[in-house]
Amino acid sequence: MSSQLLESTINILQNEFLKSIYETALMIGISFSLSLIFGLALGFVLYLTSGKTFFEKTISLNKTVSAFINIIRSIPFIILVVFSLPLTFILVGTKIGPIAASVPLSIAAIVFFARLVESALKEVDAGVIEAAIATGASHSLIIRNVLLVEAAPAIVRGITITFINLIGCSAMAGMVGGGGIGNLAIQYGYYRYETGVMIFTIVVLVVIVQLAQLTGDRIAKLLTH
Amino acid sequence: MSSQLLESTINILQNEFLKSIYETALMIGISFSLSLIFGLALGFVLYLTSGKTFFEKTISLNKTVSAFINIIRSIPFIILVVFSLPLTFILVGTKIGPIAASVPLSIAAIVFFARLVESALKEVDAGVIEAAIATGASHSLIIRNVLLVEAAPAIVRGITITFINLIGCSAMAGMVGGGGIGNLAIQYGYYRYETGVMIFTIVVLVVIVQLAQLTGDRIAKLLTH
Amino acid sequence: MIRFENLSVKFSHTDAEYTAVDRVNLTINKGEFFGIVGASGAGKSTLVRTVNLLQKPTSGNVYINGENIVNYSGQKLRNLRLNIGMIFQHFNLISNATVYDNIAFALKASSTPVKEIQKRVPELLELVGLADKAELFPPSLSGGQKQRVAIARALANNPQILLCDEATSALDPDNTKEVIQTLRNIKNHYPITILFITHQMEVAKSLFDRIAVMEKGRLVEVAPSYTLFATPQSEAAKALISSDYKKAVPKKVLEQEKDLYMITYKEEGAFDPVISDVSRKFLNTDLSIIEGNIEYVQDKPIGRLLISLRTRDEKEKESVISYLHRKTFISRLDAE
Amino acid sequence: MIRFENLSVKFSHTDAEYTAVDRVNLTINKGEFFGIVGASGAGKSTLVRTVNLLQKPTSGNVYINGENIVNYSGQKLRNLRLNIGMIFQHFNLISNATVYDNIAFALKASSTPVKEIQKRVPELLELVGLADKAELFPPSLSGGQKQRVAIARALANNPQILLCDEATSALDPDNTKEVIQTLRNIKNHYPITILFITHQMEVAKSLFDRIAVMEKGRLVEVAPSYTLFATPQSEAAKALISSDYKKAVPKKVLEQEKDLYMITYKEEGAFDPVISDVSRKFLNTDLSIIEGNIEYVQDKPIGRLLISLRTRDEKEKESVISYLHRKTFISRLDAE
Amino acid sequence: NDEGSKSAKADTVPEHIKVGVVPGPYKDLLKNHLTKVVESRGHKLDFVEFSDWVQPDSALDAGEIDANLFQHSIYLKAIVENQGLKLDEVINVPTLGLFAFSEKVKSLDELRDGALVALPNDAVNLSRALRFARDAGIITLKADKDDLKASIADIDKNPKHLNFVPMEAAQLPRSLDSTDLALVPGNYAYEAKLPFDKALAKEKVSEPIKLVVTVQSDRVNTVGAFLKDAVASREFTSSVNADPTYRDFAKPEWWPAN
Ligand SMILES: Nc1ncnc2c1ncn2[C@@H]1O[C@H](COP(=O)(O)OP(=O)(O)OP(=O)(O)O)[C@@H](O)[C@H]1O
Ligand SMILES: Nc1ncnc2c1ncn2[C@@H]1O[C@H](COP(=O)(O)OP(=O)(O)OP(=O)(O)O)[C@@H](O)[C@H]1O
Ligand SMILES: [Mg+2]
Ligand SMILES: [Mg+2]
Repeated sequence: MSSQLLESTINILQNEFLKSIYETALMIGISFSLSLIFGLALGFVLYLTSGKTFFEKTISLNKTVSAFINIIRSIPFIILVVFSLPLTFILVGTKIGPIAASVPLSIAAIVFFARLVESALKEVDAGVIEAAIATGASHSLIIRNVLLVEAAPAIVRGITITFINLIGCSAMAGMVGGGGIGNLAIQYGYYRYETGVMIFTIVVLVVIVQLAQLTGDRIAKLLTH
Repeated sequence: MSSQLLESTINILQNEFLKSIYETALMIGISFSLSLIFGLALGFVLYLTSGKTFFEKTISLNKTVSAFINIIRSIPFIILVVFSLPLTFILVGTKIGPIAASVPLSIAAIVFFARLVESALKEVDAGVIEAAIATGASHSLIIRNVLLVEAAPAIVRGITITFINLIGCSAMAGMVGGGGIGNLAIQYGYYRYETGVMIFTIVVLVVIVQLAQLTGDRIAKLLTH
Repeated sequence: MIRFENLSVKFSHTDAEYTAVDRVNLTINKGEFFGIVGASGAGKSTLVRTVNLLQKPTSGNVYINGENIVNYSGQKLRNLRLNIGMIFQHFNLISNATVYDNIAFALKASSTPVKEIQKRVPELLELVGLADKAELFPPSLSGGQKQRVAIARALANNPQILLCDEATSALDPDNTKEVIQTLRNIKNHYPITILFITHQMEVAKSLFDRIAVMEKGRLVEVAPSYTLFATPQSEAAKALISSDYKKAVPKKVLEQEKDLYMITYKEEGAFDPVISDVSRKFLNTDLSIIEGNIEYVQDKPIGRLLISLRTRDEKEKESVISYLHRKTFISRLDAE
Repeated sequence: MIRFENLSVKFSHTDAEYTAVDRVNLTINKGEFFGIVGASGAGKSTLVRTVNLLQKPTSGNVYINGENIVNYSGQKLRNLRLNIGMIFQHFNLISNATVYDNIAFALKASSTPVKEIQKRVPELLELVGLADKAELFPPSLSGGQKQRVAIARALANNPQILLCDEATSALDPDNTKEVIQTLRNIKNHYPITILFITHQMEVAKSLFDRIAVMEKGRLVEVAPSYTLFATPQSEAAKALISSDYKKAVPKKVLEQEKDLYMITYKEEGAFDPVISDVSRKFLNTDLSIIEGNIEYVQDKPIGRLLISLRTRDEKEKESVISYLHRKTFISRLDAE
Repeated sequence: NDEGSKSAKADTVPEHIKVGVVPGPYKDLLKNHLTKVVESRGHKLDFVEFSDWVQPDSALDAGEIDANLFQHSIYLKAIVENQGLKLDEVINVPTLGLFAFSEKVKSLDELRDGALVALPNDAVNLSRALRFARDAGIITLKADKDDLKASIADIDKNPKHLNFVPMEAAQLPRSLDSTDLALVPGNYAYEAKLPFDKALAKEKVSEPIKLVVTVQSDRVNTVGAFLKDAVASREFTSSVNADPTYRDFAKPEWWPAN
């Protein structure tokens, strides 16, 4: 890279990088936390209502929730952004900026993670659940002390996958002025041929993703016995 | 919807819809098949090289593959499209159109599915694997007759998730002139306020996704005993 | 206390239907130690699982304390289950929770205060001899240790009913005895009702008040343990109970001894010195015990001896046999 | 054939280290039926798992046919394992494969031609009495049925060595006998070496040539079965073998009878009509058998009787006892 | 092989002319008004749609399409320079400028201190929007280094401390309730049916920022000449003039008055 290009790269990064990091942190922070909470909850709803083990006569609820999730997952993210604008406005009072971008990101991440949670729960040994049910434990206790515990490693792997997916999706937050590192890479790297900026931001993304993966793997391993 | 709008919708759909369906089928067909084959293979590589159960001294291979996957997953899809252009040209002789779009789609889907496969394999009961190893079976037999069989329901759920993700990603194929239904929704629905077209295409997407989900769920259930 | 009324459980496969439990009628009394035995696949586990409705019956009813429970659900079912401990054939421990937490789980299920859980879990661990394994996870436990955790979990809430599905199959005789002793002690404290499936006849003998024998889903015999072991009626019971002496006694011995008789003591005569008496009364006939077993079931002796009559006077033999007839059940063993 | 040399296996937890197998030295001969018994958690499973290297030893060596296998890997290890069948304590069946496929798997492992697999699997199913369950999946099987599938799988390749970890724990006595008979038949056909962990002393008696007793990771006793059952040396062996007569015989009886003696027949005198003889020689003393067991281990009788000496002449008693001393091992039972 | 096919094509005007477009008014312009002209001359227009601003040029350079219409002169020059592509414009067409819309204020003077101003985030429109803002007198830019590359960082004076938020251009009309002012590229305003007469300011569309029909440099005389001729034809211009859709489009200098 010539020294002029290098200078331009450094210049852009000085102006934009910290802000981008902050924006990404904000967007991911919000949507990741929300997806953990609601995705987990929705995943449990899908699982608990799917058979006769926990609730009877909830197949229709299950089908409704599942269809709802599928509808959201069917919508291309860019259109999801538009569809969620009214909701975004109601929730955060604005349709632009990283916080506004967090709304569609959260929605997409929630339904995505919900499916991974559902899948993880379905892998829990039926005998163990049966034994828990036989103690007369309440559903909530079984959820907390059996399902969550047994599915924990798979759920953690799902969290890692969701996080990494979110990092990818958040690159599209630029649409609504959300900014962020992914957007930096696209705007400067892709549209403006600032290869230096692009490489730098991608390296940053790779580091973040790699760290997330390592942390996720380690936690999953710790939780497996 | 006024009759004029309806007419415009019908008009656009008549011109574009079949072509879009064909493009989507082409893109998804290619990238979905490739992701199944290579994602499965890569997922197995990740799993088999991760511990001491199958291969010893492969931790470094594991780390390399894992890092490679993470790098790809770190790159925003839009940039991945650009990065993969040279490869696309080598592979399919063109940088535009649905077949060209299939290259980055395949890459993204392969690494995504690989992680889901890895996660599914990690849930297989250690005792069952041990029993298979104790018979002196070759790795390939254990892979085909034990790991694949035991992880099958989780892998099928992963396939469903990958397919649905691909449908979502394929909406971005418009970037390289790939077209497709998702792009139709974006171009007409998003950029051109053709609400009728948007709703119609989204309904089509929802139907496809819902069918995929139902099929996936049914197969997963059939494979679970 | 527990009453099965015309209970059937059927499983359907593709098109075929399999009847695992077939019109069972049975009443188990409060405070009874009730055993269920039967060949592998006879339907024992399936029957027992209907008591806490882990298995919904296809038809028939299950009454507990007079109430038909087959349609219980929700909180009502949970309350029922809180009073029923169950030890599973496959342990079914939470593999990602410690031994401690596995046991604590049952206590949490019954909303036991935390303080009390902290007191009770160590007690239970002590009871099953796993005090030093509290912090281990199930995959690091040996088979028997897992089973003992399952036992501790089932006992945690002082259940009124305890369902044991081969609860001691993975335990060595010493540990088995301890568990049985523990169950006996519990029974002495309060009238727990125990339904116990086992293949270990030792366990059956020393534990049960009554025993049901199952075969192909049917209840073929129900009797007090003593009666069952002393005089099994059904083929299934005989197959389970009589250790097959013809196989146990070496061929050589069987061929060598010409006059082999199987004698079974009658309850009243069990303590009489039968062999001493015979030996003195009939001086030309020696009685040698070839094989046998005398033990106590429900505090009453059951004896079964294979004896060889070595006589130097064929006529006397008749008298010996008729003498023995008065004191015992006796039958000639065909050398075959 | 199989030789453990100073073999230790340690597990580490957080910071603590647990020695599951502690410097074991043991040689098992070709064609031997070798039993391993011991309390729950003694290290039996861990020891046996080193034979096919499912468990890598921490130190020490395992020789099979003279070759140290602890560093085997790759194809060499796989070839070794093809010749070793193993029945797991927890069955470990492929839950999403049919019974048929579970067994076929082992045959595929040894590259058996498809035609032969199609012939052999039904044979094996027949052998374990599951011909009608071929198309079922393991979760639909009863406990004992699962175990029988595991047995069939382990036998599929006619292994030279068979490792059985409580291979009959889930089986009823009848089925257990059949399995044992099957193993015996196999042994008659070719010199299979069997390492068998069990808690069922019945099984131990009828199956093993020699038995090793483990306690806390150590090998505390190794002896031919007969010797071990007749004269157990270690505390661990005694605890496992002697059924606890003090508990088995009701208190009432123990209190009633003043002079209780335990006699154990010596092998040589086993077929003598001891009780007949005594009764005739000493007319003032009646011998009544209170409890006991006479059975055959390795085709040799082992007898243990608890007798009550009811004497009308205190002096004669001395003589009776000394007479019995010559014919048997005798010891007075303290009423305590 | 690549070279070969190029030169083969260079000689003739293909029967099917593949034109790269981005869906919107300019595609419609060609489709609704040029198609007839081209067909009357024995050829056909095939549209290849792109959804971004980079691929159409690289596809054209690679000879995968025969022409494109989506960019203005300045952008094309920059691309040619940056990427070393061999492309040339042949003629420009009626083009929409940027418009300043607001739901909060009636004129630019009313903008409060620190007001939120949304701009398109793609490089082309962003720099244009900044120049538009400069020309409207709400900011000044640093000594113009590169017209196409002006970015937020190049703002020199910003007396009202306006807070500039770049975002997806299509999103601008949809987010008017969240901004004080939006500088909306005309085609997006057009699609959103924003009333042009309510705009607070209107970009003066100078000649270099009118969209140009672009072809490969070595085909300027074949395909290029053919398309230039078709666009410049009376049939085309009068057909466009008759369509009210194009009333608010800035016509090129060569455009006939009626
Ligand atoms: N992976 C492990 N980590 C830690 N401790 C272990 C592990 N595996 C086994 N142990 C411990 O080693 C000891 C021996 O276990 P092992 O399974 O060999 O016992 P066993 O003799 O087979 O007992 P059982 O008859 O109950 O099956 C046990 O105390 C067990 O807790
Ligand atoms: N879910 C099921 N689907 C089909 N058949 C089943 C199912 N569960 C049990 N069975 C069949 O029902 C029969 C009885 O099973 P059950 O588990 O009650 O036997 P069991 O008496 O407990 O045997 P064991 O002593 O071997 O555990 C078996 O033949 C089994 O194959
Ligand atoms: Mg059972
Ligand atoms: Mg064990």
